[in-house]
Amino acid sequence: MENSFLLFISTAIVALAVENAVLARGLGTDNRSLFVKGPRSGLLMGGIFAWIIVWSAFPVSLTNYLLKGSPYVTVVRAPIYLASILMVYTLTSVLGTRHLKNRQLAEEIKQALPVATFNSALFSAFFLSASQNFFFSQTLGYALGSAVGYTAAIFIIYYARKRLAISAVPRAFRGLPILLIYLGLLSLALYGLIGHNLPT
Amino acid sequence: MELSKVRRYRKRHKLIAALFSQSPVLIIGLNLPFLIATSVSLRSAAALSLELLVVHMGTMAVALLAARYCPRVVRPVINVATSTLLMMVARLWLTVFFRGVVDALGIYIYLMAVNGMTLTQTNALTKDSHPLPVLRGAFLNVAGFSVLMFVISFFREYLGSGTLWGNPVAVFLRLPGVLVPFFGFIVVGFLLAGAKVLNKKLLGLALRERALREARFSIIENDVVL
Amino acid sequence: MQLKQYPAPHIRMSQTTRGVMADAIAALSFLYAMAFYYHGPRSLVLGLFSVFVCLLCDILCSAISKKRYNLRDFSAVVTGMILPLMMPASVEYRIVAVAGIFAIVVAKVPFGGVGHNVFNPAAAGFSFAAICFEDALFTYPPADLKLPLWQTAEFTLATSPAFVLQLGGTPGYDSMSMLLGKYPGPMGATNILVLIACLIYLVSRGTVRWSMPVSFFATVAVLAFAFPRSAAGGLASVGFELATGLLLFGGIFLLGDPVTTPKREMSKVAFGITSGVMVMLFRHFGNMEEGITFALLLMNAAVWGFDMVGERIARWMRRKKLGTLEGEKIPKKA
Amino acid sequence: MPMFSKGIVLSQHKEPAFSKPVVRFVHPQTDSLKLDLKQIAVQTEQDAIIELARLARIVDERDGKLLYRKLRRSQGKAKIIIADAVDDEPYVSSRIGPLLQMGEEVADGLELCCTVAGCQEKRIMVYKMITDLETRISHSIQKIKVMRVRGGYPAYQQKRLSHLGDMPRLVVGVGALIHLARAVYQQKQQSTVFLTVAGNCVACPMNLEVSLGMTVMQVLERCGLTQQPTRVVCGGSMTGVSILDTENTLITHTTRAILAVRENQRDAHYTCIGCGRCEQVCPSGLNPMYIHRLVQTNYYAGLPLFDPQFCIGCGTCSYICPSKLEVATSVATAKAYALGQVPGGEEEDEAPEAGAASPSPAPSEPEPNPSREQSPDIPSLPEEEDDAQDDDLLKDLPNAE
Repeated sequence: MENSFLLFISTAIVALAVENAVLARGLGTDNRSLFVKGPRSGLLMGGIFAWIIVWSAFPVSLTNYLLKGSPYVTVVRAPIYLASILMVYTLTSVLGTRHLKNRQLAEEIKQALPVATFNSALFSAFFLSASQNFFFSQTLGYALGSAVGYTAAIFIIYYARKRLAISAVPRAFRGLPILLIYLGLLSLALYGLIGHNLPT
Repeated sequence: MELSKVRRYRKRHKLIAALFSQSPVLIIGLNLPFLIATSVSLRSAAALSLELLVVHMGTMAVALLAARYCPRVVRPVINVATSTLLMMVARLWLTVFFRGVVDALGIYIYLMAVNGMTLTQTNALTKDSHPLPVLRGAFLNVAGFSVLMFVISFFREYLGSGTLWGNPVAVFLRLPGVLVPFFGFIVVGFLLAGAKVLNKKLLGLALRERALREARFSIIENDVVL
Repeated sequence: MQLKQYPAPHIRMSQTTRGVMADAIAALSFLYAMAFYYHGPRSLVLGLFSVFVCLLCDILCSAISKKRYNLRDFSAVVTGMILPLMMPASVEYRIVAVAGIFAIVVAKVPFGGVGHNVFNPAAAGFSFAAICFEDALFTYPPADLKLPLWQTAEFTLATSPAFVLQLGGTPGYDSMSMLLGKYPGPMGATNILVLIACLIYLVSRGTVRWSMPVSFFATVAVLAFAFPRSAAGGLASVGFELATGLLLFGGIFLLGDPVTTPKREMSKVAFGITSGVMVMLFRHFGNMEEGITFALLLMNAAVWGFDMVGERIARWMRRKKLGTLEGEKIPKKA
Repeated sequence: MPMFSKGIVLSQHKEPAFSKPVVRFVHPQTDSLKLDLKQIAVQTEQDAIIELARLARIVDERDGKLLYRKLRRSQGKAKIIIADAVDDEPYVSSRIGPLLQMGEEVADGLELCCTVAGCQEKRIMVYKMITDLETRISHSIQKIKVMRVRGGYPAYQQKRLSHLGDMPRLVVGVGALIHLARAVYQQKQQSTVFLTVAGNCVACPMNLEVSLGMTVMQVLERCGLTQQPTRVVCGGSMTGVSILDTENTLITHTTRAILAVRENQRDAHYTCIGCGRCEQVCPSGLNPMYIHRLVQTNYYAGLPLFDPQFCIGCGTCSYICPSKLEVATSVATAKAYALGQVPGGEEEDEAPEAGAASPSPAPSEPEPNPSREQSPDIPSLPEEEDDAQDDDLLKDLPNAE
């Protein structure tokens, strides 16, 4: 039991810091998630991401368990993952937008839901956990860690924009280009910690 | 902003604008993950471009029908399901030609099912959007994406691994660090800056804003509050 | 008489930015003198070449962006002088050129040039070079070995004590040779006494505030005593961690860079402590032999946060002391 | 780590103007203006003194307020009278000079103020950190104890009078005290003001007693110019306003010095390297570097965090800046914006190097009025204000607790 818990924690930390989807792989670098309005919408985005990824981690790990050793795994894996994520997405959109008291929050969720769901960072978490033959606890930990890492990346970008707003960035580099260079230097610094071995 | 200049520009540089300086990949940064992480060899660039061609065109075709006949809630589901199926088909097809590349790309082949370009532009479709211009624009976007992929991949493969399309060539100094994703960030950042400079030089902001209107997006610049 | 309108004050301090940079250049030239004493003229040629590359890149970039380049600010010179000192004396010239180009073109100019760069250019350039040429940058010529100007292939290159520490061993050098820099290591980072003299000089000149290096080195020492990497035990581990690698050099010249460090005193102290922890984390878990530049790059991204937290604390203290003024309004977004 | 700095110790170039005698350079008509005592119909001696101060139009030069208002406010309230001779700005000795040479009149003025306030305690407050004086200041002038304000510039931020506690006190400038004594004992209207003329263009720097309403050019010609100055400063060297039209700028009550300086071209434009010196020397504990950045990048939304409204306009940040940037100007713009005086985002330049694009900081003295046709014998009084506002005595203190 505690063994699986330790696995959960270690995988979560790995997915959060070392293999951060945004910083180490450049996944999820979509301008919609790069430019959040403020801390609140950033938290909302990360929360929706975590909600979707954690709930869809259950059927995904079940699929991994059932498909172990099957020859068609590479063929049927992706559709099943996407189907499970789509299921969670539909349920969430129905629940979140219909049965929520706070209408403003519901509207915001309705806006941010597709952005946070159809996101390469979210999909890559499951493919990576499958390619590394994770167990259930590891898959869950990896999913949760990716969610926290994604939120952390969103906030890093938000504060980087604040910092760059008052420095004399040349006109050509304003906005997205300087942010990408900023992220590039950050992931260069992170690369010094993790080294060459990134699972694909 | 002299309109004559704009017109002359449109006559001459339409292709450049569509493929490089105005392609939404550079203007609003769609499909950045592929440009950043996977643009390390020309073969993978070719593979991903072909896959995006299949996925994007097919999904746009289906999304046009969906936008016409389906309620708004179920459209993302239909689009993503379509793109997934097309991605699987494209993957099976690519494994014939680019076997080693498909293995090397790993998850990115799957991730093409949720690439930002397809999601954004299928969301942007409405009930009364005409099929032909939409499909032409989609094809131009895919072409622009593949052009960028090839440019960056040429640069990185030549500098990083000293090969071109797998064949070793003489290079003055090999920089293995170029193959790491962080350099993809930096190269794409400089390319975006180059595209902005080109637009500014050629005719200022007019075409850029037009492209933004087409992509139904607005670049946010320095609008945060401390 | 023709008069011009000047804003107050009408008297200025005599020290200029050029003086601040010249202090750093003077301190670095001490290290070049030591490198010349140990490794011969090649070290000086490396330094000159790197300075030339950095200056050229800076001037070209400012020419491209149509800005008048101010030859008076020596920041590119300082960057160019720092870069080879972090590398072995046997490093190839083109590696130095790659590091310098990356430092200026990627880490400095896009962010707005001197004074606006978020990341330390020298740290970024060295990190890129370390990723590209790991084996070339972390194998060092034996100490007091005069190197020829051009090819250095036929010399047997040794590993540095930092590598031994990373493997968990104990470096076999006595303390005197460690102090005098008689062991294979980076060109400018081995002779500890000269580095300490440089730190004292810079602090006395006011170019570097004492608070950040002191807190940084203290944190590193405490962590090295608590979690020794070598079997030699706590105190020896403290000595080894402080003396080996780029730690002392980076703590003085990379952490002393005023642009990429916090401004307020308390923020400086907090920044020094945090970067000490980060450096030791990189040394324990990183896969590179020397992780201080990577740790410093990560910390540079956090400087803004440190400054803002310091500002909030300062505002709280100020409000508590002075109260709020009447007629004060919350400004709207401009 | 002290948040509020003790200021910076400037090298005070008070010699040779300080040790020379104070020269009278007065307008013959205005000098002979007498008060007619027939208007005065008061009972007590205190009201007589206040009435004389009102008739003589005496203005306190340290804050530009009418002296009789301060006397009326402090009537029977103040427990101690302080003669303010703190000249902490370099080149300026227009208070300490007259104090040493007209000590009797200063003592008489202090005595009169004590009579009004009904207290016995008297002090004279001078600046300690003046190192280059040839004549040293004794510990008691006319048997009045002299207090030294230590610490660097700006001296009014130092907390050196804490042994007085929050005893209600009246602080009057030396010039106002001298004029009060003259008004009471010689029935003379205030028609002159003490000021220092210095600078590397002035032939013989000295302290002058100049008639109000004279032009700056007259005063400069009185002292003689050795070369053509490039800037003429009306006021102190740290907070003064550099004027353009010396012919039409008149001497006002609060003009403390006139500096004529010639300097070679300003140093090349560096960019801010974020050394943080300005933050270390700011007496209000502000962070001028970030305020400068925000103003230069037109980013006024970030200002509330940095509290620019606490700026006292001392100019130490610009003085210390190694990049020679106009930091104080930016901070003054930010202060004016934070206090809602100017709409933000006036200047549109985005280059942080482009300095001095914003209005000059709020000067310590009122702007010199270029009205030539004003007859020279009527000194221009500060605008009328009602007694209700800022009538607590602790307001005009060196150390406002």
